[in-house]
Amino acid sequence: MDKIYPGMADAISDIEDGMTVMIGGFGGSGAPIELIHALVDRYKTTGTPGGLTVVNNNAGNGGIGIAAMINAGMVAKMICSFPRSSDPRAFTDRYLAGEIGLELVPQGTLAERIRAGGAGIPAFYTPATFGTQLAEGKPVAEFDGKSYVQERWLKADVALIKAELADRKGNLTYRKAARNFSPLMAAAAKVTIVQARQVVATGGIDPEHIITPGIFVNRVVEVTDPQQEEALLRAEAS
Amino acid sequence: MDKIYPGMADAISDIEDGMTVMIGGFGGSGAPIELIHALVDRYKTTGTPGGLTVVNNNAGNGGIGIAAMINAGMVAKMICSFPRSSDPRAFTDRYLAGEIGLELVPQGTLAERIRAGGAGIPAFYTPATFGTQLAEGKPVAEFDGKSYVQERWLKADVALIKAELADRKGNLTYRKAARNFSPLMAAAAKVTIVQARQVVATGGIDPEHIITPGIFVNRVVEVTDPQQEEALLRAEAS
Amino acid sequence: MASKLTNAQIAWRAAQDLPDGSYVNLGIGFPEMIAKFKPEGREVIYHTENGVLDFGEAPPVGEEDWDLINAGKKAITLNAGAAFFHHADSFAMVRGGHLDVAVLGAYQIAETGDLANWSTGPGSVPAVGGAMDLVHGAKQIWVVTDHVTKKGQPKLLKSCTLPLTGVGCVTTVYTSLAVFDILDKRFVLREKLPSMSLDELQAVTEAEIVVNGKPRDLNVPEL
Amino acid sequence: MASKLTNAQIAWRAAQDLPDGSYVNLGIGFPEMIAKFKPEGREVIYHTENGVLDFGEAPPVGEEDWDLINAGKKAITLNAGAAFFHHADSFAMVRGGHLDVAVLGAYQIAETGDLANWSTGPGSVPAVGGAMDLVHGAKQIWVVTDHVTKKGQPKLLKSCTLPLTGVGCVTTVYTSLAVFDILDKRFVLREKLPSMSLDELQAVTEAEIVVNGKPRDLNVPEL
Repeated sequence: MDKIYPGMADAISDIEDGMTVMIGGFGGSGAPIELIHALVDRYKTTGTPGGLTVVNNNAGNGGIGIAAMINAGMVAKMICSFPRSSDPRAFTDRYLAGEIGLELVPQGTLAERIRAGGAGIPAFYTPATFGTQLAEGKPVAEFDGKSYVQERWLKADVALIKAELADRKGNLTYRKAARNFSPLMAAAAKVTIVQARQVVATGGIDPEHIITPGIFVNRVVEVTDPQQEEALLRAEAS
Repeated sequence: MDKIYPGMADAISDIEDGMTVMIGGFGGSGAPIELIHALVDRYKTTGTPGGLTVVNNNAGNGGIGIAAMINAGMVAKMICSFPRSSDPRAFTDRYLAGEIGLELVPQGTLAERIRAGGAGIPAFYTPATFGTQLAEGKPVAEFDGKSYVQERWLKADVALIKAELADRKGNLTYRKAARNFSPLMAAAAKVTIVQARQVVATGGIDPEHIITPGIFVNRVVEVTDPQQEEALLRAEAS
Repeated sequence: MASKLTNAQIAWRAAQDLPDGSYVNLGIGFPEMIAKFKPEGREVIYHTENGVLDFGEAPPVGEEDWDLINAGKKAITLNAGAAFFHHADSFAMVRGGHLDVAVLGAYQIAETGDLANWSTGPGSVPAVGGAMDLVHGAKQIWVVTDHVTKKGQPKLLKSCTLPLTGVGCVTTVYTSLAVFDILDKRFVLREKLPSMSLDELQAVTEAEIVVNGKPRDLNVPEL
Repeated sequence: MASKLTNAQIAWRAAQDLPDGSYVNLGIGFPEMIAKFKPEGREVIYHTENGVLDFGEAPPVGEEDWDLINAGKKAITLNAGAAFFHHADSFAMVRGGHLDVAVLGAYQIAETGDLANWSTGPGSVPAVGGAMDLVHGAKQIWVVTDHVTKKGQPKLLKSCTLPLTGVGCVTTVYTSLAVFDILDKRFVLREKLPSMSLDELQAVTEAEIVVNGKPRDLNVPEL
């Protein structure tokens, strides 16, 4: 068992048109920029993969990362909680022109739906959205005198994840708040592809400190000096 | 904010008759023996707290820990997945005599119900138990052509937890497989009481390595050389 | 004292009510300002939806670590005892009722406790973030807001006209003119600016103001 | 070769089918024996419900750490690359379909794939453990079992008479006489002891045995 891939292009070569792709990160924190840009490069060269449904908390900022995917025209729909950013033009322009779809999901419900996807829980109830527009069409039930909305699991064909440390069995740690959605997405996707800042020897991560056990990970590419979306945007702006 | 309690007796002094008490551990691994025995001592001295509902994977072994609670007569009902052990007499005798109640819950459903209790999810669907006796009386629903059983959250008045490290804000780590149900129970109880092998300075646990953040913990007692249920049983037997 | 409080003064007033030892989520933007005015000697642990508990002040400019941010994507620092966790655990803290207070901004608040703070209706890009979870997530839900809209329209209403964030969730409202607790689906006045009469306050408040005994003066420092 | 396989031989046979690089949960008791017979050169990562992935053999007697146990409460050791996690994450691995194979024991198996392995009916203390989760948790659910009960009654039935553990879940059955895949709700014979005729096998099997082409010989070493 060796999940380490030597190259970025190999690791993402079988992502197909129309797939659902979960992308880790919250804003720039945890965004796997190199994996995303490799996918954009592939699309620009080959026309594939297009028509993607992308799951992320946000919907891109500036022209980097998910915004680059949207600008390239490879995203058919975003599933996110907050499609705003300091520079949301990539998404906003296409959304207002009716060229990209949006499923707006409250952030906690988005996290829990992804977690449910990975945990084999097809549906659950949450108080969030009860009595609001975002609950329209969803089953409602009362438990112990309080009303809740039924939500379905969310799964993906592929997850793209940024990690700090990884080993050949796919065990992962994250860096600070860059953890956010990534452990959930790793479990909810059929194929989880990771860029890790450092690949360590097997056993090089204390078993008590592993955040994502390797069972949830399929491929790991080492990216020793990863770009940080927020830093790139600030450099671009200045 | 200082969640450190100087003494065991103080930490458990307000547990009342009829409460639901979650107790961490899987067999002897993670069983908070000192907290349990302090509660047994209190019951033997004062007659309180009795009539407890105890949530644990098992139902006691030998005459130690939960078995000591059962032998003392303070447990009205067990909620567990596996009320067997190498020496299950304490529970078995009372169960067959109709003196103690049992709610049998599959282990994964037990874990998920406790997790749901802590996470504010009042109900969820699981494939486990569909078509079996244990699903009788529970709502069933079909999702994507497969049948699932609805399960409710499980909460408690008190959780008794064994941790490895703790700080005054209640942040916790666990030792090896002793982690098991404890992080879930810490979140699902109104009052979470912890015995920790070592209380460290605030900030003494790396923020990346904390398993239970202090928000889920109310009281911490340092027990520097904790007893291990399995070791006690083996010592008793030999 | 001025005829209405500044945002900083509203934040200051709300901050005086932060309980010692409490776990608090401050919404993006205006509510974040409350942290600045926490009374000396009280320990408050701040939660941010993106997976950090017990964060501190912003780092100096140029020393930001952009993997260490809050829900508003602003750089933060950590206090001793901080913890990281993933998004599902973060919202378990919220939805599970583990927070003592969550503070949000508002477009409209109804006397029933309904809150509208995420959408001004069709025509723009909708964005909800964590607001719909947070309104169900804390023992107390506070709103900090100007008492009226920029156009002078009341924000404290009999019922909201904008899309709701949550139903019956708000417990306390700190405005530029007064402090209200929502009790039994009524705005119960706790404090008002001493310079303002009750009639004047009612005139800019669509919902009926309930007074139980003499309201206290809303006194805040110059900031 | 003897007239039926020992438990060790059944375990050996099942072990030969463990895929390289697979994630496997071995049930308490008899199924645990499979780990001993894993073919050389194949890497298999074992999961135990109580929160450990990638554990190794039992430690020497006297060197046990009783905080480091498997679901059967036996002491284990760790392989390099092992990980700890809590029970909800552990069953997320199970229920979420992340395991390749789960192996269980059985009282009865029906041709529909129904399994009964947790209760022999009223009169004793019921205990289910993780079995009802595991039967829905892996891509393949294997059963290892004697072909008949101690009293000589068939265990491979048209339908189970004992309380079910799961409906339509079993994919492969390794018995003391044969190996069956359950396909389209039928026991399809893959291998049988060469010393035994098909009629002899059918005589101790309540459900109808389906044969697609000539079944292979079930050959195992002396153990």
